[in-house]
Parts: sequence; C-alpha cells; structure tokens
Amino acid sequence: MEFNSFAEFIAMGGHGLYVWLSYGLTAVVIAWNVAQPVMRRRRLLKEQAQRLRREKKHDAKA
Amino acid sequence: MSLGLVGATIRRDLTLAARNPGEWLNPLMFFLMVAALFPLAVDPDPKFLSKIAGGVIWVAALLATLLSLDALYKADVEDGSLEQWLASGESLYAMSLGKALVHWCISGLPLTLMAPLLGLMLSLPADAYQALIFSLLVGTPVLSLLGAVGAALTAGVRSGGLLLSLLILPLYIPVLIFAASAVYHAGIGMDYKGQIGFLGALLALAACLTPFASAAALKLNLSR
Amino acid sequence: MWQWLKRLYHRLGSPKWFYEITAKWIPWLAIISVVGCVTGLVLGLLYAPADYLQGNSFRIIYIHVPAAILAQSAFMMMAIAGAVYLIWKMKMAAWVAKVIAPIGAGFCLIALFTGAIWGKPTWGTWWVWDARLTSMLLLLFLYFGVMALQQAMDSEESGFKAAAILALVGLVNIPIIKYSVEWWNTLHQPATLKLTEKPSMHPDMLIPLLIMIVTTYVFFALLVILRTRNEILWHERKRSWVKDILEP
Amino acid sequence: MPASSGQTTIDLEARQLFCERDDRVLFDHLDLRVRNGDLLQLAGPNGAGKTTLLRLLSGLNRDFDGELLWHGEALYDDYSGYASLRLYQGHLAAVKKALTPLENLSWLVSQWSVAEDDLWQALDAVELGGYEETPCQQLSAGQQRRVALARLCVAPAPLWILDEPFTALDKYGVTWLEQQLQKKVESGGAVIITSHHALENIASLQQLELGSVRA
Repeated sequence: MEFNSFAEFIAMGGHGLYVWLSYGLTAVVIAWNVAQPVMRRRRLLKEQAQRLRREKKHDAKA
Repeated sequence: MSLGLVGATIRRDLTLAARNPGEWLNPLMFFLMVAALFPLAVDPDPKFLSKIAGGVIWVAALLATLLSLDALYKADVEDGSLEQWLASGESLYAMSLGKALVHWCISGLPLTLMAPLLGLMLSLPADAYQALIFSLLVGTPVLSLLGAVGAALTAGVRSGGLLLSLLILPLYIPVLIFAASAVYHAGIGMDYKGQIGFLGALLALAACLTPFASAAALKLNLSR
Repeated sequence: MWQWLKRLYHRLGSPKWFYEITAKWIPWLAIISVVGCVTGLVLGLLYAPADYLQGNSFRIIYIHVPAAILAQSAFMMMAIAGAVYLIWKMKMAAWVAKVIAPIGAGFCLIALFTGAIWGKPTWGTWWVWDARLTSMLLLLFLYFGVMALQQAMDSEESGFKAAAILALVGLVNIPIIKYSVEWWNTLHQPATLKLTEKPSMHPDMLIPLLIMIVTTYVFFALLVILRTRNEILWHERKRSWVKDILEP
Repeated sequence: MPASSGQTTIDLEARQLFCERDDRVLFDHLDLRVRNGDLLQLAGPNGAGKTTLLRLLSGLNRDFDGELLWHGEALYDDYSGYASLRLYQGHLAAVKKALTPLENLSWLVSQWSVAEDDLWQALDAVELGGYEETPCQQLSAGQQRRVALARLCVAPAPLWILDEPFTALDKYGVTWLEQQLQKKVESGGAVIITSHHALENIASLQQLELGSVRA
C-alpha cells in the first residue's frame, strides 16, 4: 500500500485535484455511455409495445 | 470529334468556369483577404511576418480550396449530369480523377500563381519563393483530390458546405504540416527536399486511392 | 475451417441470432468489466509506486492510456465494419459501425481530457501541442465528421454508406496524420517531458495498466453490444420475433 | 438518322425482381421482357416505384433482389456494353444553363461518336434551329428539355429508357415525341417509358401496372 491514510490517498501527494478530476470526468463519460443505451432500450420497448397495442385495437375495430 | 465522356466533361467544366468566372475568382479573392488579415490582427512587423508567411499562405490556400470544393459535384447531382455519367457506363474512377483535375485547374493552379504576390505582402524571405511554388504545385492537387471525396460525399446534403469542411480539414493536416514546413525551412536557408518528397508521395497515394472513394460516394447520390 | 467461418458469418448477419446470443453474454461482460476495473484501479491507485518524476499524477495513466488505445482501435473497427457493409451489404455491420462512432468519440474525449489535466502538473499548462494529444484531437475531429455525415444524409442507408466510405478514407489517413504530427512535433519541441512512453515501467505500475487496457476492451464490447441490440430492436420492430419479445 | 438500330438484338429480361425502399415493398416477383419492337409503358400512381424500376433496368441502381439479364447474361457483367446500346433519360435534363444547346447536346452524346452536322440537324428537328448558340438560360423550360430529347435523334442506341419524357413539352413537342417513339419501335428498336400520357395509338404498346403490391 502506497498511502498511509485516507486523507493522504485523497491528496495524492498534492496532485489530488488533477487525478480526481481526471477520474471524475472519465466516470461521467462512462456513466453516460452506459445509461444512454439502457434508457434508449427502455424507451424503445415501451414505445413499440404501445404501438403494437394500438395496432391491435385498430385491427379489432376493422 | 469524340473525346469520350471524361474528356468532354473536362472540357465542359472548363467552359463553364470560363463563363462563370465568379465561381473560381471569389475563392481567390478570399485567399488574398485572409492573408491580409494576419498583419492587421497579429503584427505587421516584417521580421515577424517573414517567420509566419509560409504558414499563413498555406492556411489561406487551404481555406480557399475548401470554399471552391462545395460546388464541385453539387450542380451535377442536381441537374442530372451525374445520372448521365453513370448511365454512360464509363469508369467513375476516371471521371472522379478528371473532376479533381478540373478543380485543381480552377483552384490550385491560380492559387499557386497568385502566391508570390502574397509572399511579397507578408515579407516572405527571398529564398522561400521557390519552395512556396513547389509546395503549392505538389500540395494543392492533393487538396483537390481529397476534397473531391468530401464533395462527392456531401453533394446531396442540403447545407453540405460546412459539413464538407468538417470532414476534410483533418485529412488536410499532413499536407499543411509538410508544405508549411518546406516554406519555413527554405526561408531559413535549410534544405526542403524531404518535405517536397513527402508531399509527392502523398500526391501519388491520393491520385491512386481517392478516386475509388469518390466513385463510391458518387454512386450514393444516385440511390435516392 | 472455411465452412465454420461461413456459418459464423451468416449467424453474425442474423440480427435475431445476435440479439439472442448476446443476451447471455451481457452479464458476463458486465461482471468482467466491473471486476477488472476494480482490480486495476485498486492496484493502480493504491499499490503502484509513485513515479519518481511525476509523483502521484502519473496515476492518470490508468485511464488515459487505455482510453487512447481504445479510441484508435475503435476507429479501425468502425472502418472495418463499414467495409463489410459496403462489400457484403450486411446490415448488422452498418449498425455496429454506427454505434461504435459515439463510443469511440467518448473514449477519445476521455483521452483528451485526462491528457490535458495530466499536462497541468507535468508541463505546467493545460494544453501543449504534444504529438499524441494533437493526433488524438484530429482523431476526435474524424469521429465527429463520420457522425455528422451519417446524420446529414436523407436516407439512413446512404448515411451508413457515406459514413463507411469516410471512415475508410480516415483509416488510411490515420497513420499519415500520426506520422506527420510526430515529425512536426519533434521539429518544434525537441526533448519535452512526454506524458507516457517510459523506457521501462516497473511491473507494479505496468500490471494494473495491462489489466485496465484489457478491461477497457471488454467494456467497449459490452457498450457496442448494448447499443447494437437497440438498433436491432428498432430496425426489426415489425418482425414477428421482436413482437414476441414486446408482448410475451 | 441512324436507322441501323434494327440490326441489334434487344433482349432485356427481369426475373423475380424484388425491391423495397424505406421498409416498403415496391414490387415483388416482377417479371418482364423487352425485345425488338416493344414499347413498354410503366403505369401506376405516384410512389409506386416506376422511376425506381426504370433505374434498375438502366443499371443505375443495383439495390434489388432477383435477376436482370441482357441477352441472357447478368446485365452488370458487361455494363459498359449495355450502356452503349441503351439511352437513359431521367426526369432531370442534365442541361447546363450557361452552355448553348449545341454544347449541351454534344456533351450528352459524348459517349458515342456523333458527327457535328448530325447535332445541328437534331436541334433543327426539335425546333431549336436558330437557337443553337444561344445560352440555355435564355430558353424556356420546354426548350431546355427538348435539348436533352434531341439526342434521341442522334444517339445510336437501340433501346431507350425514358422517365416522363412528355413533361414540359408543348403540343408540337408531344406530337414529335410520339412520332419518335413510333418510329423507334417500327424500325426494330425498343422503348421503356414511364408516362401518364396516353400512347394507345402505337400498336405494340404493352402496359405494366405497378403499385398493386403493398407491404
């Protein structure tokens, strides 16, 4: 283990800002990369299921 | 007299350029104006200018080329000429090469001829003129060839001009780097054969490969 | 062997097969990504020794380098998928190429951000025209170009084709751009302190880096699969097998 | 006028053509054959795929399933050979406004070798005599179209594929074009045409109704 305390780990020998800023920005991009397809999938499934239901109703009437 | 479709198209495009000189003169004016902006905006000191002259002229040449590229295929797509090329069964490879040649004749060649004038305005060192001419002579055909691919890709897009610049500028970087460096090195009395050689290699590569991409891109505009 | 390849090709070309098989892969890929990421970061952030020149700021390497490597190979994969689409008209390939572009651009952005941030303690300034950063910036422009072109076309199909052609032209250009930028860089800035490229790295530093690189590829595969599955759902929405998924 | 078109055998065949655009099936299981003396009119409502079919038959668009044969062999095996025997006129005229009718016509036929005298005669035949060297921007839309149609008189292609050629033509132009079509099929050439214009007075007329297949 390179660091003796948690505070030392956060400080990163004075370079904490740069290290954590990098990791933070990366986490944001990664999170967006994961969330985007998951949300799109949910929306797609919902929309298409709705469309199917609509079409069924339409067919039943006709 | 039959020139074949490729020859006839080159002749037709040159005739068109002669009838509408604005189309190729405006980018040249732009070339001149962009170069005039640098002393005004940065520093008119001749010592400073002579250092950046080569780079400025090349950046201006690159932008002026982009301006004239947008029109390269647009009219042909819109009026049905492109359809007729494909219907003729002649090689689209040769056709793309021919179109790039025409583009160079009305953009790269006049730029090259005008460049010494800009060199004077920007106090280009006397030793650098030869390098400037050579680099433009070898480099601007590469710009036309690569640009023709972008023009073919965006010919059917409504506001294609801006998109074209976005696509093509990153691809122009190697030409810019080597050409500007050739002029700079000639200015400080160093050898610049290596850079010109690299530009020549780029030209050979572009002349062989880009017509394939242009031809494929042109076919895209027809499948609508 | 040839028969097997042919069968694989046909299967890959079938959206339904891809959709069903990847459903089984997703949990595994996700687990490997998380485990690899945690291991790599714990080793890299806690156990790797500090760099003798750069101190602890070098720990940015564990995201910067994997992101940069991935951004470049993603472009290559995108161009290859595009070529497969152009040559064999395999729709799956077009969808894969389409979904790679934003992911690759995302990793490119990560590499640029982290490179700039890393530059501050190392060079004392946020941005230096370092050869690697510069060619990464140009790669980002290429990604933007491909995405913009794809969206600008009237029909989705010609968008795919145009983007594939541009990606191939870009692929040929990437080594030329890299070479010219490196040459230009050595000309203008001899002997600057480079961000990466150590003559020899201590194994304690190197192993977490290798773990992170492999993990990034796995994670990339996961992202591509997730997005491709959405493309499949959208494009095949009118087929019966998708309808069965929608209302079991 | 080249009357030689009678000597060339025309045999264009489509088998089981299937084409879809934007998830909509335009046609399916479509068979057709065009031989010397045929006049095939494609009919159907807007958006039925007439232009698409014409482009497939011309070899401009290769995005379809099925077979397209010229003399029994795949059309693309010798596309340039086919292209030199087939004249395609889309609804775009490919006429440049800054050029004269003579220059435009000379470009339009540049894939064949045509003597300049013939070009003058052709322009005369479409009533553009005296306008040969006036820039096309000074001509009307109908006159510009006639520049493109003038090549029907000079191009040595036995097979014509024409997309809405009657558009923008005046009464005289319509009669002239009808005559040309008639002459073409009588001399052993063949024509495939999309048009809403009635062509009943040409004996060998066949009609193909598109738009009956829907997804």
